[in-house]
Amino acid sequence: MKILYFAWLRERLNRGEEEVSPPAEIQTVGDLITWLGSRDEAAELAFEKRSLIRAAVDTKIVPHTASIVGAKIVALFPPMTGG
Amino acid sequence: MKILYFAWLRERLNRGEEEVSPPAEIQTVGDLITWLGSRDEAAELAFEKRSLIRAAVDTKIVPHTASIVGAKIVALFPPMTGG
Amino acid sequence: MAVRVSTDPFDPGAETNAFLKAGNGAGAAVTFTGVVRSKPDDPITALTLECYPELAVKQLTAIVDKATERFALLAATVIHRYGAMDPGEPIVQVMTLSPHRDAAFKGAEFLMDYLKTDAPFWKQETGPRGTHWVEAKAEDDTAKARWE
Amino acid sequence: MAVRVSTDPFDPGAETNAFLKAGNGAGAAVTFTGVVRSKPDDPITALTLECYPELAVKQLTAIVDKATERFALLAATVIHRYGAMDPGEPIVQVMTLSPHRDAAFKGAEFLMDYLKTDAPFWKQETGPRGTHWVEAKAEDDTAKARWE
Repeated sequence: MKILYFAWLRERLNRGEEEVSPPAEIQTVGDLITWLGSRDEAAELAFEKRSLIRAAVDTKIVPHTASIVGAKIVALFPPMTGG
Repeated sequence: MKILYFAWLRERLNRGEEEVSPPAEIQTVGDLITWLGSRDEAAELAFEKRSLIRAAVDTKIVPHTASIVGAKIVALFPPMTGG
Repeated sequence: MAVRVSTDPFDPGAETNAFLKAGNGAGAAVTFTGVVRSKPDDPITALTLECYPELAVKQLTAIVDKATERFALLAATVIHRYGAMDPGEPIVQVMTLSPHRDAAFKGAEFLMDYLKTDAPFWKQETGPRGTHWVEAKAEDDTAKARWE
Repeated sequence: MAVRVSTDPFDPGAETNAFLKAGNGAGAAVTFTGVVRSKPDDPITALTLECYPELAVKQLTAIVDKATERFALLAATVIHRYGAMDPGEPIVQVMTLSPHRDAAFKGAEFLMDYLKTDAPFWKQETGPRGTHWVEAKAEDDTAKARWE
Protein backbone atom coordinates (compact mmCIF):
# COMPACT_ATOMS: atom_id res chain seq x y z
CA MET A 1 0.00 0.00 0.00
CA LYS A 2 1.36 3.41 -0.98
CA ILE A 3 0.97 6.30 1.45
CA LEU A 4 1.20 9.92 0.22
CA TYR A 5 1.88 12.85 2.57
CA PHE A 6 1.32 16.53 1.88
CA ALA A 7 2.17 19.96 3.35
CA TRP A 8 3.34 20.00 6.99
CA LEU A 9 2.66 16.30 7.38
CA ARG A 10 5.12 15.61 4.54
CA GLU A 11 7.66 17.98 6.11
CA ARG A 12 7.40 16.52 9.60
CA LEU A 13 7.80 13.00 8.25
CA ASN A 14 10.50 14.14 5.84
CA ARG A 15 9.00 12.12 3.01
CA GLY A 16 6.33 12.59 0.34
CA GLU A 17 5.44 8.93 0.00
CA GLU A 18 6.28 5.48 1.23
CA GLU A 19 5.29 1.87 0.72
CA VAL A 20 3.92 0.19 3.83
CA SER A 21 2.50 -3.22 4.69
CA PRO A 22 0.30 -2.73 7.75
CA PRO A 23 -0.73 -5.85 9.67
CA ALA A 24 -4.13 -7.37 8.94
CA GLU A 25 -5.82 -5.80 12.00
CA ILE A 26 -5.28 -2.28 10.53
CA GLN A 27 -8.67 -1.92 8.86
CA THR A 28 -9.56 1.79 8.81
CA VAL A 29 -7.93 5.15 8.12
CA GLY A 30 -7.96 5.77 11.87
CA ASP A 31 -6.20 2.46 12.52
CA LEU A 32 -3.62 3.34 9.87
CA ILE A 33 -2.90 6.76 11.44
CA THR A 34 -2.41 5.13 14.84
CA TRP A 35 -0.14 2.48 13.38
CA LEU A 36 1.93 4.97 11.30
CA GLY A 37 2.29 7.24 14.36
CA SER A 38 3.52 4.39 16.54
CA ARG A 39 6.57 3.57 14.48
CA ASP A 40 8.99 6.21 15.85
CA GLU A 41 9.18 9.53 17.66
CA ALA A 42 9.10 11.71 14.50
CA ALA A 43 5.97 9.91 13.33
CA GLU A 44 4.35 10.22 16.77
CA LEU A 45 4.90 13.98 16.64
CA ALA A 46 3.68 14.28 13.04
CA PHE A 47 0.40 12.51 13.78
CA GLU A 48 -0.24 13.89 17.29
CA LYS A 49 -3.06 16.24 16.18
CA ARG A 50 -5.05 13.46 14.59
CA SER A 51 -8.24 15.51 14.28
CA LEU A 52 -6.34 17.67 11.77
CA ILE A 53 -5.44 14.76 9.50
CA ARG A 54 -7.57 14.37 6.39
CA ALA A 55 -7.48 11.26 4.21
CA ALA A 56 -8.18 10.13 0.67
CA VAL A 57 -8.35 6.45 -0.20
CA ASP A 58 -7.73 5.80 -3.90
CA THR A 59 -8.49 9.50 -4.66
CA LYS A 60 -11.70 9.60 -2.66
CA ILE A 61 -11.85 11.81 0.44
CA VAL A 62 -13.09 9.73 3.36
CA PRO A 63 -13.51 9.97 7.16
CA HIS A 64 -11.20 8.23 9.64
CA THR A 65 -13.78 5.47 10.01
CA ALA A 66 -13.47 4.45 6.33
CA SER A 67 -11.96 1.11 5.38
CA ILE A 68 -8.50 0.85 3.82
CA VAL A 69 -8.83 -2.85 3.04
CA GLY A 70 -7.68 -3.46 -0.54
CA ALA A 71 -6.65 0.20 -1.02
CA LYS A 72 -3.75 0.94 -3.38
CA ILE A 73 -3.07 4.57 -2.39
CA VAL A 74 -3.90 6.31 0.88
CA ALA A 75 -3.17 10.06 1.02
CA LEU A 76 -2.88 11.83 4.38
CA PHE A 77 -2.83 15.61 4.65
CA PRO A 78 -3.80 18.67 6.74
CA PRO A 79 -7.00 20.71 6.12
CA MET A 80 -6.93 22.18 2.63
CA THR A 81 -6.08 25.84 2.10
CA GLY A 82 -6.33 26.46 -1.63
CA GLY A 83 -8.23 29.09 -3.57
CA MET B 1 -36.43 75.43 -19.72
CA LYS B 2 -35.19 72.49 -21.76
CA ILE B 3 -37.06 69.18 -21.58
CA LEU B 4 -35.36 65.92 -22.59
CA TYR B 5 -37.29 62.76 -23.47
CA PHE B 6 -35.98 59.21 -23.65
CA ALA B 7 -37.04 55.77 -24.90
CA TRP B 8 -40.76 55.24 -25.58
CA LEU B 9 -41.59 58.68 -24.22
CA ARG B 10 -39.32 60.21 -26.86
CA GLU B 11 -40.89 58.02 -29.55
CA ARG B 12 -44.50 58.79 -28.60
CA LEU B 13 -43.78 62.52 -28.54
CA ASN B 14 -41.68 62.23 -31.68
CA ARG B 15 -38.95 64.46 -30.22
CA GLY B 16 -35.84 64.07 -28.06
CA GLU B 17 -35.97 67.55 -26.59
CA GLU B 18 -37.81 70.83 -26.64
CA GLU B 19 -37.71 74.29 -25.11
CA VAL B 20 -40.78 75.17 -23.06
CA SER B 21 -41.91 78.11 -20.95
CA PRO B 22 -44.45 76.75 -18.51
CA PRO B 23 -46.68 79.30 -16.70
CA ALA B 24 -45.64 80.38 -13.20
CA GLU B 25 -48.13 78.09 -11.43
CA ILE B 26 -46.24 75.00 -12.78
CA GLN B 27 -44.01 74.41 -9.75
CA THR B 28 -43.27 70.67 -9.55
CA VAL B 29 -42.34 67.77 -11.82
CA GLY B 30 -45.89 66.52 -11.41
CA ASP B 31 -47.31 69.90 -12.46
CA LEU B 32 -45.02 69.89 -15.49
CA ILE B 33 -46.12 66.39 -16.57
CA THR B 34 -49.78 67.46 -16.32
CA TRP B 35 -49.09 70.64 -18.27
CA LEU B 36 -47.02 68.89 -20.98
CA GLY B 37 -49.69 66.20 -21.35
CA SER B 38 -52.49 68.78 -21.77
CA ARG B 39 -51.07 70.37 -24.89
CA ASP B 40 -52.37 67.94 -27.53
CA GLU B 41 -53.67 64.42 -28.05
CA ALA B 42 -50.25 62.82 -28.75
CA ALA B 43 -48.89 64.33 -25.53
CA GLU B 44 -51.94 63.19 -23.56
CA LEU B 45 -51.32 59.62 -24.77
CA ALA B 46 -47.57 59.80 -24.11
CA PHE B 47 -48.06 60.89 -20.50
CA GLU B 48 -51.17 58.83 -19.67
CA LYS B 49 -49.30 56.32 -17.46
CA ARG B 50 -47.84 59.01 -15.23
CA SER B 51 -46.73 56.57 -12.55
CA LEU B 52 -44.25 55.19 -15.10
CA ILE B 53 -42.64 58.58 -15.77
CA ARG B 54 -39.31 59.16 -14.01
CA ALA B 55 -37.67 62.59 -13.84
CA ALA B 56 -34.28 64.20 -13.42
CA VAL B 57 -33.96 67.92 -12.73
CA ASP B 58 -30.55 69.28 -13.69
CA THR B 59 -29.13 65.72 -13.71
CA LYS B 60 -30.55 64.77 -10.32
CA ILE B 61 -33.20 62.05 -10.17
CA VAL B 62 -36.21 63.38 -8.21
CA PRO B 63 -39.80 62.41 -7.34
CA HIS B 64 -42.86 64.03 -8.96
CA THR B 65 -43.22 66.26 -5.93
CA ALA B 66 -39.82 67.93 -6.52
CA SER B 67 -39.64 71.59 -7.54
CA ILE B 68 -38.70 72.63 -11.07
CA VAL B 69 -38.47 76.33 -10.18
CA GLY B 70 -35.25 77.72 -11.67
CA ALA B 71 -34.37 74.39 -13.39
CA LYS B 72 -32.43 74.51 -16.66
CA ILE B 73 -32.94 70.92 -17.84
CA VAL B 74 -35.73 68.53 -16.91
CA ALA B 75 -35.42 64.98 -18.27
CA LEU B 76 -38.46 62.70 -18.41
CA PHE B 77 -38.17 59.00 -19.10
CA PRO B 78 -39.58 55.51 -18.41
CA PRO B 79 -38.17 53.15 -15.73
CA MET B 80 -34.55 52.35 -16.51
CA THR B 81 -33.61 49.00 -18.06
CA GLY B 82 -29.84 49.03 -18.42
CA GLY B 83 -27.23 46.52 -17.29
CA MET C 1 -11.27 56.00 -14.37
CA ALA C 2 -13.93 54.23 -12.32
CA VAL C 3 -16.84 54.87 -14.71
CA ARG C 4 -16.98 54.74 -18.49
CA VAL C 5 -20.11 55.27 -20.59
CA SER C 6 -19.50 55.02 -24.30
CA THR C 7 -20.81 53.71 -27.63
CA ASP C 8 -17.43 52.05 -28.24
CA PRO C 9 -17.17 48.27 -27.88
CA PHE C 10 -14.89 47.06 -25.09
CA ASP C 11 -12.77 43.95 -24.58
CA PRO C 12 -13.87 42.21 -21.34
CA GLY C 13 -10.62 40.36 -20.74
CA ALA C 14 -8.38 43.33 -21.52
CA GLU C 15 -10.44 45.43 -19.07
CA THR C 16 -10.06 42.78 -16.34
CA ASN C 17 -6.31 42.57 -16.87
CA ALA C 18 -5.91 46.36 -16.72
CA PHE C 19 -8.08 46.46 -13.60
CA LEU C 20 -6.06 43.72 -11.84
CA LYS C 21 -2.97 45.91 -12.10
CA ALA C 22 -4.54 48.28 -9.53
CA GLY C 23 -4.17 45.52 -6.95
CA ASN C 24 -1.90 46.53 -4.11
CA GLY C 25 -2.91 44.28 -1.21
CA ALA C 26 -5.67 42.66 -3.24
CA GLY C 27 -6.45 38.98 -2.98
CA ALA C 28 -9.77 38.83 -4.82
CA ALA C 29 -11.18 40.31 -8.00
CA VAL C 30 -14.69 39.82 -9.37
CA THR C 31 -15.68 40.70 -12.93
CA PHE C 32 -19.30 40.67 -14.03
CA THR C 33 -19.89 40.87 -17.78
CA GLY C 34 -23.38 41.36 -19.19
CA VAL C 35 -23.76 40.39 -22.83
CA VAL C 36 -26.57 40.81 -25.35
CA ARG C 37 -28.67 37.73 -24.80
CA SER C 38 -30.53 35.93 -27.54
CA LYS C 39 -32.59 33.02 -26.27
CA PRO C 40 -32.77 30.08 -28.71
CA ASP C 41 -36.59 30.04 -28.38
CA ASP C 42 -36.97 33.85 -28.57
CA PRO C 43 -34.09 35.17 -30.68
CA ILE C 44 -33.24 38.80 -31.09
CA THR C 45 -31.30 40.18 -34.02
CA ALA C 46 -30.19 43.44 -32.45
CA LEU C 47 -30.26 45.42 -29.23
CA THR C 48 -30.18 49.19 -28.99
CA LEU C 49 -29.44 50.91 -25.71
CA GLU C 50 -30.55 54.47 -25.34
CA CYS C 51 -28.71 56.53 -22.75
CA TYR C 52 -28.71 59.90 -21.03
CA PRO C 53 -24.91 60.09 -20.75
CA GLU C 54 -24.50 63.06 -18.36
CA LEU C 55 -26.91 61.51 -15.85
CA ALA C 56 -25.49 58.01 -16.41
CA VAL C 57 -21.95 59.07 -15.48
CA LYS C 58 -23.24 60.90 -12.42
CA GLN C 59 -25.42 58.00 -11.24
CA LEU C 60 -22.77 55.33 -11.89
CA THR C 61 -20.11 57.38 -10.09
CA ALA C 62 -22.39 57.68 -7.06
CA ILE C 63 -23.07 53.91 -7.12
CA VAL C 64 -19.34 53.12 -7.39
CA ASP C 65 -18.56 55.44 -4.46
CA LYS C 66 -21.31 53.85 -2.38
CA ALA C 67 -20.08 50.30 -3.11
CA THR C 68 -16.44 51.22 -2.48
CA GLU C 69 -17.26 52.65 0.92
CA ARG C 70 -19.77 50.01 2.00
CA PHE C 71 -17.59 47.00 1.11
CA ALA C 72 -14.18 48.67 1.69
CA LEU C 73 -13.16 47.88 -1.87
CA LEU C 74 -9.63 48.62 -3.06
CA ALA C 75 -11.04 49.54 -6.49
CA ALA C 76 -14.31 49.35 -8.44
CA THR C 77 -15.04 50.09 -12.08
CA VAL C 78 -18.19 50.18 -14.20
CA ILE C 79 -18.14 50.18 -18.01
CA HIS C 80 -21.48 50.57 -19.81
CA ARG C 81 -22.03 50.70 -23.54
CA TYR C 82 -24.93 52.24 -25.36
CA GLY C 83 -26.03 52.39 -28.99
CA ALA C 84 -26.60 49.41 -31.31
CA MET C 85 -25.19 45.97 -30.47
CA ASP C 86 -25.37 42.40 -31.79
CA PRO C 87 -26.19 39.25 -29.78
CA GLY C 88 -23.16 38.07 -27.79
CA GLU C 89 -21.59 41.53 -27.57
CA PRO C 90 -20.68 42.83 -24.10
CA ILE C 91 -23.00 45.58 -22.79
CA VAL C 92 -21.79 46.14 -19.28
CA GLN C 93 -18.90 45.15 -17.05
CA VAL C 94 -18.40 45.77 -13.34
CA MET C 95 -15.16 44.92 -11.57
CA THR C 96 -14.29 44.91 -7.88
CA LEU C 97 -11.02 44.40 -6.06
CA SER C 98 -10.72 43.54 -2.37
CA PRO C 99 -8.48 41.75 0.10
CA HIS C 100 -11.28 39.16 0.55
CA ARG C 101 -13.55 37.30 -1.83
CA ASP C 102 -16.76 37.95 0.07
CA ALA C 103 -16.46 41.75 -0.27
CA ALA C 104 -15.46 41.46 -3.94
CA PHE C 105 -18.55 39.34 -4.70
CA LYS C 106 -20.94 41.47 -2.64
CA GLY C 107 -19.55 44.70 -4.13
CA ALA C 108 -20.06 43.46 -7.69
CA GLU C 109 -23.60 42.27 -6.99
CA PHE C 110 -24.45 45.57 -5.29
CA LEU C 111 -23.12 47.52 -8.30
CA MET C 112 -25.20 45.45 -10.72
CA ASP C 113 -28.37 45.64 -8.62
CA TYR C 114 -28.20 49.43 -8.32
CA LEU C 115 -27.11 49.95 -11.90
CA LYS C 116 -30.14 48.04 -13.21
CA THR C 117 -32.66 50.38 -11.59
CA ASP C 118 -30.74 53.65 -11.13
CA ALA C 119 -28.69 54.22 -14.28
CA PRO C 120 -30.45 55.92 -17.22
CA PHE C 121 -30.26 53.28 -19.96
CA TRP C 122 -33.19 51.88 -21.91
CA LYS C 123 -33.09 48.64 -23.91
CA GLN C 124 -34.88 48.19 -27.22
CA GLU C 125 -34.87 44.70 -28.74
CA THR C 126 -35.34 43.82 -32.38
CA GLY C 127 -36.42 40.30 -33.30
CA PRO C 128 -38.35 38.48 -36.01
CA ARG C 129 -41.61 39.93 -34.66
CA GLY C 130 -40.45 43.54 -34.63
CA THR C 131 -38.97 46.08 -32.24
CA HIS C 132 -40.04 46.73 -28.66
CA TRP C 133 -38.82 48.50 -25.52
CA VAL C 134 -37.80 46.11 -22.75
CA GLU C 135 -40.00 46.49 -19.67
CA ALA C 136 -38.49 47.14 -16.27
CA LYS C 137 -38.61 44.01 -14.10
CA ALA C 138 -40.07 43.95 -10.61
CA GLU C 139 -37.34 41.46 -9.65
CA ASP C 140 -34.73 44.18 -10.30
CA ASP C 141 -36.38 46.35 -7.65
CA THR C 142 -36.43 43.35 -5.31
CA ALA C 143 -32.74 42.67 -5.96
CA LYS C 144 -31.87 46.26 -5.08
CA ALA C 145 -34.11 46.31 -2.01
CA ARG C 146 -32.09 43.57 -0.28
CA TRP C 147 -29.24 46.08 0.25
CA GLU C 148 -31.46 48.69 1.95
CA MET D 1 -12.15 21.80 -20.47
CA ALA D 2 -13.99 22.74 -17.29
CA VAL D 3 -11.11 22.09 -14.86
CA ARG D 4 -7.42 22.86 -15.21
CA VAL D 5 -4.79 22.22 -12.52
CA SER D 6 -1.29 23.23 -13.55
CA THR D 7 1.95 24.88 -12.47
CA ASP D 8 1.77 27.14 -15.56
CA PRO D 9 0.80 30.78 -15.09
CA PHE D 10 -2.48 31.81 -16.75
CA ASP D 11 -3.77 35.07 -18.21
CA PRO D 12 -7.03 36.02 -16.39
CA GLY D 13 -8.41 38.22 -19.18
CA ALA D 14 -7.55 35.80 -21.98
CA GLU D 15 -9.29 33.02 -20.01
CA THR D 16 -12.42 35.16 -19.57
CA ASN D 17 -12.53 36.02 -23.25
CA ALA D 18 -12.16 32.38 -24.29
CA PHE D 19 -14.86 31.40 -21.78
CA LEU D 20 -17.29 34.06 -23.03
CA LYS D 21 -17.20 32.46 -26.49
CA ALA D 22 -19.09 29.46 -25.05
CA GLY D 23 -22.07 31.76 -24.59
CA ASN D 24 -25.06 30.60 -26.59
CA GLY D 25 -28.07 32.11 -24.84
CA ALA D 26 -25.92 33.66 -22.13
CA GLY D 27 -26.60 37.06 -20.67
CA ALA D 28 -24.31 37.03 -17.65
CA ALA D 29 -20.75 35.93 -16.95
CA VAL D 30 -18.94 36.11 -13.62
CA THR D 31 -15.19 35.72 -13.27
CA PHE D 32 -13.54 35.42 -9.88
CA THR D 33 -9.77 35.77 -9.82
CA GLY D 34 -7.76 35.03 -6.69
CA VAL D 35 -4.28 36.56 -6.63
CA VAL D 36 -1.33 36.15 -4.28
CA ARG D 37 -2.00 38.74 -1.61
CA SER D 38 0.69 40.69 0.16
CA LYS D 39 -0.68 42.99 2.85
CA PRO D 40 1.27 46.23 3.24
CA ASP D 41 1.55 45.62 7.02
CA ASP D 42 2.36 41.91 6.68
CA PRO D 43 4.18 41.45 3.37
CA ILE D 44 5.02 38.11 1.84
CA THR D 45 7.78 37.59 -0.68
CA ALA D 46 6.58 34.30 -2.14
CA LEU D 47 3.76 31.80 -2.00
CA THR D 48 4.09 28.11 -2.71
CA LEU D 49 1.04 25.97 -3.30
CA GLU D 50 1.39 22.27 -2.80
CA CYS D 51 -1.12 20.09 -4.63
CA TYR D 52 -2.30 16.51 -5.00
CA PRO D 53 -3.14 16.83 -8.70
CA GLU D 54 -5.09 13.60 -9.32
CA LEU D 55 -7.39 14.30 -6.37
CA ALA D 56 -7.61 18.03 -7.21
CA VAL D 57 -8.90 17.36 -10.72
CA LYS D 58 -11.41 14.85 -9.38
CA GLN D 59 -12.65 17.14 -6.59
CA LEU D 60 -12.85 20.24 -8.79
CA THR D 61 -14.71 18.33 -11.52
CA ALA D 62 -17.27 17.17 -8.95
CA ILE D 63 -17.67 20.74 -7.62
CA VAL D 64 -18.13 22.13 -11.16
CA ASP D 65 -20.74 19.47 -11.95
CA LYS D 66 -22.59 20.24 -8.71
CA ALA D 67 -22.61 24.00 -9.37
CA THR D 68 -23.65 23.54 -13.00
CA GLU D 69 -26.63 21.43 -12.02
CA ARG D 70 -27.69 23.44 -8.97
CA PHE D 71 -27.62 26.86 -10.68
CA ALA D 72 -28.47 25.65 -14.22
CA LEU D 73 -25.28 27.19 -15.53
CA LEU D 74 -24.56 27.21 -19.27
CA ALA D 75 -20.86 26.72 -18.50
CA ALA D 76 -18.47 26.73 -15.55
CA THR D 77 -14.69 26.55 -15.43
CA VAL D 78 -12.09 26.35 -12.65
CA ILE D 79 -8.40 27.04 -13.19
CA HIS D 80 -6.04 26.46 -10.24
CA ARG D 81 -2.30 26.91 -10.22
CA TYR D 82 0.18 25.29 -7.91
CA GLY D 83 3.92 25.62 -7.33
CA ALA D 84 5.81 28.84 -6.57
CA MET D 85 4.23 32.26 -7.21
CA ASP D 86 5.00 35.93 -6.60
CA PRO D 87 2.70 38.52 -4.95
CA GLY D 88 0.11 39.77 -7.44
CA GLU D 89 0.16 36.62 -9.56
CA PRO D 90 -3.16 34.86 -10.22
CA ILE D 91 -3.66 31.60 -8.27
CA VAL D 92 -7.21 30.64 -9.09
CA GLN D 93 -9.98 31.65 -11.45
CA VAL D 94 -13.58 30.47 -11.56
CA MET D 95 -15.95 31.47 -14.34
CA THR D 96 -19.69 30.95 -14.72
CA LEU D 97 -22.06 31.63 -17.58
CA SER D 98 -25.82 31.87 -17.22
CA PRO D 99 -28.86 33.52 -18.78
CA HIS D 100 -29.25 35.54 -15.53
CA ARG D 101 -26.86 37.42 -13.30
CA ASP D 102 -28.11 35.96 -10.03
CA ALA D 103 -27.26 32.38 -11.03
CA ALA D 104 -23.88 33.44 -12.45
CA PHE D 105 -22.95 35.17 -9.16
CA LYS D 106 -24.26 32.38 -6.93
CA GLY D 107 -22.55 29.72 -9.05
CA ALA D 108 -19.18 31.46 -8.81
CA GLU D 109 -19.49 31.95 -5.02
CA PHE D 110 -20.50 28.33 -4.58
CA LEU D 111 -17.49 27.15 -6.59
CA MET D 112 -15.11 29.29 -4.53
CA ASP D 113 -16.63 28.25 -1.19
CA TYR D 114 -16.39 24.55 -1.99
CA LEU D 115 -12.97 24.81 -3.60
CA LYS D 116 -11.49 26.45 -0.48
CA THR D 117 -12.32 23.51 1.77
CA ASP D 118 -12.59 20.54 -0.60
CA ALA D 119 -9.73 20.86 -3.12
CA PRO D 120 -6.32 19.45 -2.10
CA PHE D 121 -4.09 22.52 -2.18
CA TRP D 122 -1.93 23.79 0.69
CA LYS D 123 -0.49 27.29 0.87
CA GLN D 124 2.94 28.04 2.27
CA GLU D 125 3.88 31.71 2.68
CA THR D 126 7.37 33.14 2.83
CA GLY D 127 7.89 36.57 4.39
CA PRO D 128 10.56 38.51 6.27
CA ARG D 129 9.96 36.37 9.36
CA GLY D 130 10.31 33.03 7.58
CA THR D 131 8.16 30.36 5.98
CA HIS D 132 4.94 28.93 7.37
CA TRP D 133 1.98 26.84 6.30
CA VAL D 134 -1.27 28.83 6.08
CA GLU D 135 -3.87 27.59 8.55
CA ALA D 136 -7.33 26.59 7.40
CA LYS D 137 -9.90 29.22 8.36
CA ALA D 138 -13.09 28.44 10.26
CA GLU D 139 -14.82 31.11 8.15
CA ASP D 140 -14.21 29.00 5.05
CA ASP D 141 -16.19 26.16 6.62
CA THR D 142 -18.93 28.65 7.50
CA ALA D 143 -18.98 29.98 3.93
CA LYS D 144 -19.44 26.49 2.57
CA ALA D 145 -22.06 25.55 5.16
CA ARG D 146 -24.48 28.21 3.89
CA TRP D 147 -25.09 26.12 0.74
CA GLU D 148 -25.99 22.95 2.66
